[in-house]
Amino acid sequence: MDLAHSPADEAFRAEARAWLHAHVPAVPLPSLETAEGFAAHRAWEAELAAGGWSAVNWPTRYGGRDCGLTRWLLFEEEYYAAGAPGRVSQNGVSLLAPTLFDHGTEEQRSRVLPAMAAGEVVWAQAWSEPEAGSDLAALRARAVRADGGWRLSGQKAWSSRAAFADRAFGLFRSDPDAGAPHRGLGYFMFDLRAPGVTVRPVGRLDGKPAFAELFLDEVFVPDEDVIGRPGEGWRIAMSTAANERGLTLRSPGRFLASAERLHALWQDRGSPPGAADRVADALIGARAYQLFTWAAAHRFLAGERLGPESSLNKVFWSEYDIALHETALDLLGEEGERGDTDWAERYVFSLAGPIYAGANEIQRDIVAERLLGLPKGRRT
Amino acid sequence: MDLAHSPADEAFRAEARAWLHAHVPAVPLPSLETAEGFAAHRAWEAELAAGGWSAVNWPTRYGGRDCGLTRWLLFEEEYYAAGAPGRVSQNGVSLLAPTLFDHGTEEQRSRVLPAMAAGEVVWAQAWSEPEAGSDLAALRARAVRADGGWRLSGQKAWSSRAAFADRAFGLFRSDPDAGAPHRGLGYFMFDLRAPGVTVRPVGRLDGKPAFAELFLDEVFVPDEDVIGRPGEGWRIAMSTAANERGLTLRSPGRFLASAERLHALWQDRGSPPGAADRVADALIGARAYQLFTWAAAHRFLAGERLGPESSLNKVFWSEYDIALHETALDLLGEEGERGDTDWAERYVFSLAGPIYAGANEIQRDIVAERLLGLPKGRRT
Amino acid sequence: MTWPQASGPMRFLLDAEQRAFAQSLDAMLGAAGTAAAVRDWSRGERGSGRALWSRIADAGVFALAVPEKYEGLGPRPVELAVAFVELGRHAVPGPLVETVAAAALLRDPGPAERFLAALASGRSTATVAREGSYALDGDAATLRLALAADGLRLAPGHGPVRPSLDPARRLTRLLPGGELLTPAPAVDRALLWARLATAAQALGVGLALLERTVAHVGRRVQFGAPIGSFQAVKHRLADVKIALEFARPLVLGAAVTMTAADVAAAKASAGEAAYASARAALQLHGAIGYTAEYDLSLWLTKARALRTAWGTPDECRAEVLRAHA
Amino acid sequence: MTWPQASGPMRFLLDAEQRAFAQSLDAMLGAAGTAAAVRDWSRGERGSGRALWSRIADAGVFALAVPEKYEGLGPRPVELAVAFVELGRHAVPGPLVETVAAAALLRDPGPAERFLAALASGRSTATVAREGSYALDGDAATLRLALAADGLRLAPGHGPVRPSLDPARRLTRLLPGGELLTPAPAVDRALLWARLATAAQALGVGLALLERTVAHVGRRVQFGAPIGSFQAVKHRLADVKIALEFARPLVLGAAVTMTAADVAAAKASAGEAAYASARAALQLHGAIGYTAEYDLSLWLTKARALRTAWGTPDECRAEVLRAHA
Repeated sequence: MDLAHSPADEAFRAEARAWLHAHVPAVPLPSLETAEGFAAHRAWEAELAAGGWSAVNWPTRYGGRDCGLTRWLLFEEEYYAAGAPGRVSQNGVSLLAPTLFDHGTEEQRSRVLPAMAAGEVVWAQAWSEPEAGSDLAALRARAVRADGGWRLSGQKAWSSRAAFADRAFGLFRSDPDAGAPHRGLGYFMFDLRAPGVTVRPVGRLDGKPAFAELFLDEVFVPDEDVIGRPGEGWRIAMSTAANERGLTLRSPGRFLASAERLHALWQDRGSPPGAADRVADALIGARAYQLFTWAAAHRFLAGERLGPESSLNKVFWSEYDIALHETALDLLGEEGERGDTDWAERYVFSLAGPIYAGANEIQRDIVAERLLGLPKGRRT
Repeated sequence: MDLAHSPADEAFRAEARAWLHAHVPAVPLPSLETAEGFAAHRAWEAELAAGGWSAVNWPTRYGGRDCGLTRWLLFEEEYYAAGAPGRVSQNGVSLLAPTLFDHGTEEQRSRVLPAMAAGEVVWAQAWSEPEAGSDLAALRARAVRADGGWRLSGQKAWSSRAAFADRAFGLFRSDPDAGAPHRGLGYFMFDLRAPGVTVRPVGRLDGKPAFAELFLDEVFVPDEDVIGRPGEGWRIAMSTAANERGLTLRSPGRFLASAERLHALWQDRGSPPGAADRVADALIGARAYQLFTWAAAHRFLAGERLGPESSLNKVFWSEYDIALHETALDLLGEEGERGDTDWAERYVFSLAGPIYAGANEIQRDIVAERLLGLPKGRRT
Repeated sequence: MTWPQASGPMRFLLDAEQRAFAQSLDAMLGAAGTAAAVRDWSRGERGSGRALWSRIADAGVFALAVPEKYEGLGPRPVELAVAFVELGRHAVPGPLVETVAAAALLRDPGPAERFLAALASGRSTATVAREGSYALDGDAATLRLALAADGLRLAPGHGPVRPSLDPARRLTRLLPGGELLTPAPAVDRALLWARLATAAQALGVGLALLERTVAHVGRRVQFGAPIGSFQAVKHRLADVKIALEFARPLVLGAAVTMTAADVAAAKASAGEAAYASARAALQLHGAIGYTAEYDLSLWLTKARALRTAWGTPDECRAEVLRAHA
Repeated sequence: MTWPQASGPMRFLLDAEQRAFAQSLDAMLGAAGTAAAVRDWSRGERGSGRALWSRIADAGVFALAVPEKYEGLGPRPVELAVAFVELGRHAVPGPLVETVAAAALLRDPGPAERFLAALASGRSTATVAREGSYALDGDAATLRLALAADGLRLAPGHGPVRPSLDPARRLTRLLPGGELLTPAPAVDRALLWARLATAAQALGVGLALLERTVAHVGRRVQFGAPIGSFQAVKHRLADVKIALEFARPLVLGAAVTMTAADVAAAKASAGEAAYASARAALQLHGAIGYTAEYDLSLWLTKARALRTAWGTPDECRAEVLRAHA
C-alpha cells in the first residue's frame, strides 16, 4: 500500500487549487435554493465549465478532462477546501450522467452532456411520488405510448432543484400489465417547461424551495429521450441508485472541508474542552470517510463491482453530516439559533441526508441482509 | 405538589441514617458472588434484621416496620448513600415476598417471610431455561402431581444467587395439556439442597459464580410450597415481573449514590472538562429517576395500577447504570482496566441490566405497543 | 403487597384543579387551531397571534408569574410549568417565556406597580435580552427590557429582525440606552423562571412531535404494512417516549423546588428529549416532514430553537455541576 | 461511466502477498483453537500460550517490527497491522503489543544487537511499562522494560499480579532499578507502534464479535423466529458493521503513514467500534454471553481492555486535535 500521490497527480491538484483560488467568489453566493442564488450558481457552473472544471472525470469530448477517479477525488478535495459554491448541476452530473454513460446512446450523450457540463441545462431528479418514498416499486405515474414517443402523466414529489431547473429525469410506469411491480417502468428525460407540466415549489424547513411537486398531464416525450428500453427503467435506476449512494454523491472533499470549518469554529470559540471529543470525532470521521472512499475507489479500479456496501457509505456520511452540524450549532450557542447563517443552511441541508437517496432504515436492512447475511424478515 | 417530607418522615430518615452510620462495615464486604462474600452478606442481613431494617416496608408481624412506601424510598436512599452492602436477600425481598403478599396464604407468609427477613433463608430465582430467555411461555421444566405434592424435573438457567442460596422459586409446567403455552404453569418454592437438585454454579464475565444452572430430577415439593393454584403461575409471575421492573427492584437511592460516587471520582481526577457532560448527565439522570419513582409511587398510592410503564423504568435504569459505570472506567483510564476494584464489580454487574428481568428489546416493544399504541408486528 | 398510605405531606401528583387547568388550556388551544396563527406570526402578521395571546392571558397563564398584590395569581411555578407544557404542545408563538421572565424581573415596587398588571392581563407583552443576547420578537413586544451593565433598562427600540431556525421566532437586538428601571434587577430569579418555562415548553413540543409521529406511522404504509409495525420504528419511538417521560418529572419537580440545579436539570433534559423527538419525527415522516408547509415543521424547528434558548444543554449541565460542588 | 485507471502510485489495497499472509495466519490460528490457550493463560498456565507464540513468531509476526539488520523483516507496519487484526480475531493472549513496542524501543545498536533477534524469533517475549503504568503479563515476559525517568531500564522483577477485566490480561508493576539500557529511548516511536498494533488487534476483536453474533442470531429462535430476523437486531448489527468498516481503513491508512494523528485516529475509532461490537454481542447473546465459560467472553472482555490500552479514546482524540492545531 502507498498513499502518496504521483507527481503528475499532485501537479493536477496544484493546477486545480490555483484555478479555484483565482476564481472562487470571495463572498459566498446566495443560497441555491432561491431564484437569485440559483442563477448565481448557474453562472458559476458556466465559469467552471469555461475553465474545464465542471466535470473533470468525463471524457474530453463531452466537456471533461478524462482525468480518472483519483484525480476526481483530488479535485473534489480542492474544490471544497477552497470553499467553492455548492454544485447546482449535482443531480445531472452525479445521477443522470452516469446513467447515460452506462445505458444511454451516443446521440443522447452528445446532446445532453455538453450542455449539462456548461450549466446551460440544469437537471432535476423526479424519483419519488407521494405514496412511494423509499419504495420505488410502488410508483404510479405512467407513460403511455404515443406517436414517436410517450405521454407522461401523474405526480412526482420531492423533486430536488425542480423549482428552478430546466429538465428532469425519472421513472414512469410504461407497462402497467408487467408481471412484477418493479417491471414495466421506463426511464424518461423531460422538459420542465413542456406543455402539461406544472411545477409547484415546496419549501423545506427553512422555507426555501429546495424541491417541488411536479404534476404531469400528458406531457409528450420523444423516443430519443427514453434511456434504455422501456420496461428496463428499474434496473437502470438501481444502477444509478447504487451510484448515488456510492462514490460520487458525497465526495470525501466535502467532509474534510466541513471538519476543517468545525475545527476552526471550535478554535474561534476558545477551544472549549467540553466539545473537544465531538470536534476530534469530526476530524477522525472525515479521515475515515476519505480512506474508506480511496479503498472503495481502488477496489472499483481493480474491477470489483461496488454493490450493497454503498449502504455503509450512505448511513455513515448522512449521520456524520448531521452530527457535525449539530456540534457547530451547539458551539455557536445562542448564535446557533440564527436561520440566516451558512451553518444554519448547511445544518438544514444535512437533516435531509438520512431521508433521501434511500432512507437509512432501508440501508440498514440492506447492510444486515446483504452484507451480514441475516435472515430476511417482514421488518415489522 | 409538595416535595418536602413530613417531620415524622424526616425523623425516620434520621433514625435510619444514624443506625447505618453506626453499623455499615467500614471496609466493603467481599463480593457477594463468592462463597466468603455470600456468608458475609448473609451475616449483614442478620445484623440489619436485628436492627429491624431488613424489610422496613413489611408488616411488623413478618419482621418489618410497616413504614409505607415513602419511608421505604427514604430508607433506600439512606442505605445506598451510606455505602451499605448489596442485598443478598434481594431476590426474596423484591420478587418472592410481593408474590406472597398478593397470592400466598397466611401460612406461607408466616413461614417464609420472617426467615427471609432474618437472612436465615436466602432465595434464588429460577425463572429462565436454556431455550426460554425472555420468552417465559416457552418454559419446559415440568411439575408432576405426586402424593401430597408435586415432583419437579427439568433444567433452569441463569438462576441468580443459586450458587450459594438455600431455596428457590420459579415456574414449572404443571399441565402440559393446557390450551395455550402460558397456561398450565405452576409457581413453586423448592429447596436447593433437596434430593434430586443439582446446582452447577456458572461464572459471569469476571468468573464469579453470580448464577447457576439447576438440574431437577423428580424433586418433591409439598403442596404447601405451591403459590396460588397450579395453572395460575403465569398470571402470578406476570404480576411479580411487573413488580420486578417496577418500583422495588432498583430504588432511586442506588443511583443517587452511584451518581455521587461518580461525581466524587471526577473531582478526585481533577474535574476533567471532557467528562463534565457525562458526569452531569449522571446527576441529572439520578434525579430524574428519583422524581419519576416518586411520581409513580404517588400514583400507586392514589390507587393506580402500574402496568406497562414499568417498561420505561427498566430501560431507563439499566442503560443509565451502564453509562454511569462506563464513564467511571473512562475516568479511571488505565486503572479502569483493573478487575479487582469496586468500580469493576459494579460495571460488570451493570452489564447484565439490559438482559435480565425482560430484555430491553422486549421492553421497547411493550412501550411501543402498549404505551404508544403502535401496531403489533412480527418483530422481524 | 399492601403498601400503606404515604405518611407525610410529600405529594408528587398534580391535583384535580391543576389537571383541569391543563385540560382547559389544551381544549382552548386545540379549538383555536394554532397552526394558522404560527404561520401568520412567522410572516410578521400579528393579529391572530395577539388574539391567541389574549385568550391565554384570560386563562390566567401570565398572571401565574405575577404576585397577587400586583393583580396576579402567583407566583405559582407549578401551574406555570403545567401551562407551558400546553403552550409547547400547541406551538403557540410569541415571547411567552420572555414575558414570564419580565414578570420575574420587575419586582421592585415602582416598576412592578407600573408594568405587572398589564403583563398579567395580557394587555402588554414583553421581551428580555441579556447583554449580547437576542431579544425574542423584539418587533412585537410592547415592553423591551434590556439587562445592561448598570441595571435593567427600558430599551428605546430594536435593531433589524433576524430569522431564527424556527420561522416563528424573530431575533432582534435591543438598542442601547433608555430609561433605567432598576439598578439591581433579580437576574437569577428571572433566569430561573425563564428556564423553567422554556423547559416546560420544550417538553410540550417534544410530546406533540411524538403524538403526531405515532399517528403518522400508524397510517403510513410502505412495503405493504404500516411503518409503525416495523420494529426499528417502534424502538426509536419507544426511546423518545422514555426520554420525555423522564424529563417530565424533572420539569414538575423543578417547578416545586425552584432550585438552580433542578431547573437546569429540567432544561437540559427536556431540551434534549424534545430535540430527540424532533429528529425521530423528521426521520419517520420522511420527506413530507422536511417541508415547511406540513404542520409538523412548526414543532420541529421550535424543538431546535428551544434546545438553546435560555441556556444550552451544556450551560445547564455546568449549572448542575456548580450547584453540586 | 468508464473511469480510467488510477493515474499514480497511490494504492490502497492489500496486495496478494499481504492477503495471503493474513489468510495463512487465520488458518493457523483457527486450526490451533486458541480458546483453550486463552483459558490456560488466564490461569497462569503458560505452556499452550508459549507454543502458540512460537508459531506466531515462526510466521514472522514479531520480525515485522524488527529491522532486517537485526534478523527481522521490518519495519513493516502494514503487514504488522494485518497480522494483529488476525491475532485479535483469534483472541490470542500474551504481551503481543508490548513485544512490538519493545522492538521499537530497542533500536540503539547495543540493546538492539542484544535483544532484537530473540524477540523476532519468538525466543523471548517482552513487556513494557511507562512510568506509573501497568506492565501487561509482567509475570510471563522474559524481558521487562521500564520507561523510567532516566531512560529505559531492564526491570529486575515485578510486583504482585493484579487481574484485569480481561482475565487473559495480567497486570503487574515493574520493580524499580535494574540495568539502564539507554538513556534516550524512542518513546514516541514505541507508542506509535504499540497504538497501531492495539488498534489492529481491537479491530480484529470487534470483527470476531460481530461474526459470532451474526451466527448466533441466525440460530437462536425466540417467539417463533430467529432473532436475527428482528429488525431491531438487524439494525444494531448493521451499525456495528458500519463502525468496524470505517475503522478498518483508518487502521490500514495509519500503518501506511505512521503519523501520530492517523495512528491516534485509528486507535480511537477501532477501540470504540470494537467496544460497540462487544456491547451488541453481549446484548444479543443474552445471558449466555454474560458467562465466562462461553467463549464469547474471551473477546468481550478484551474489547473493553483494548479500548483503554495504549491510549484511551479521549487521549487519542486529544492527540488528533494536537496534531491538527
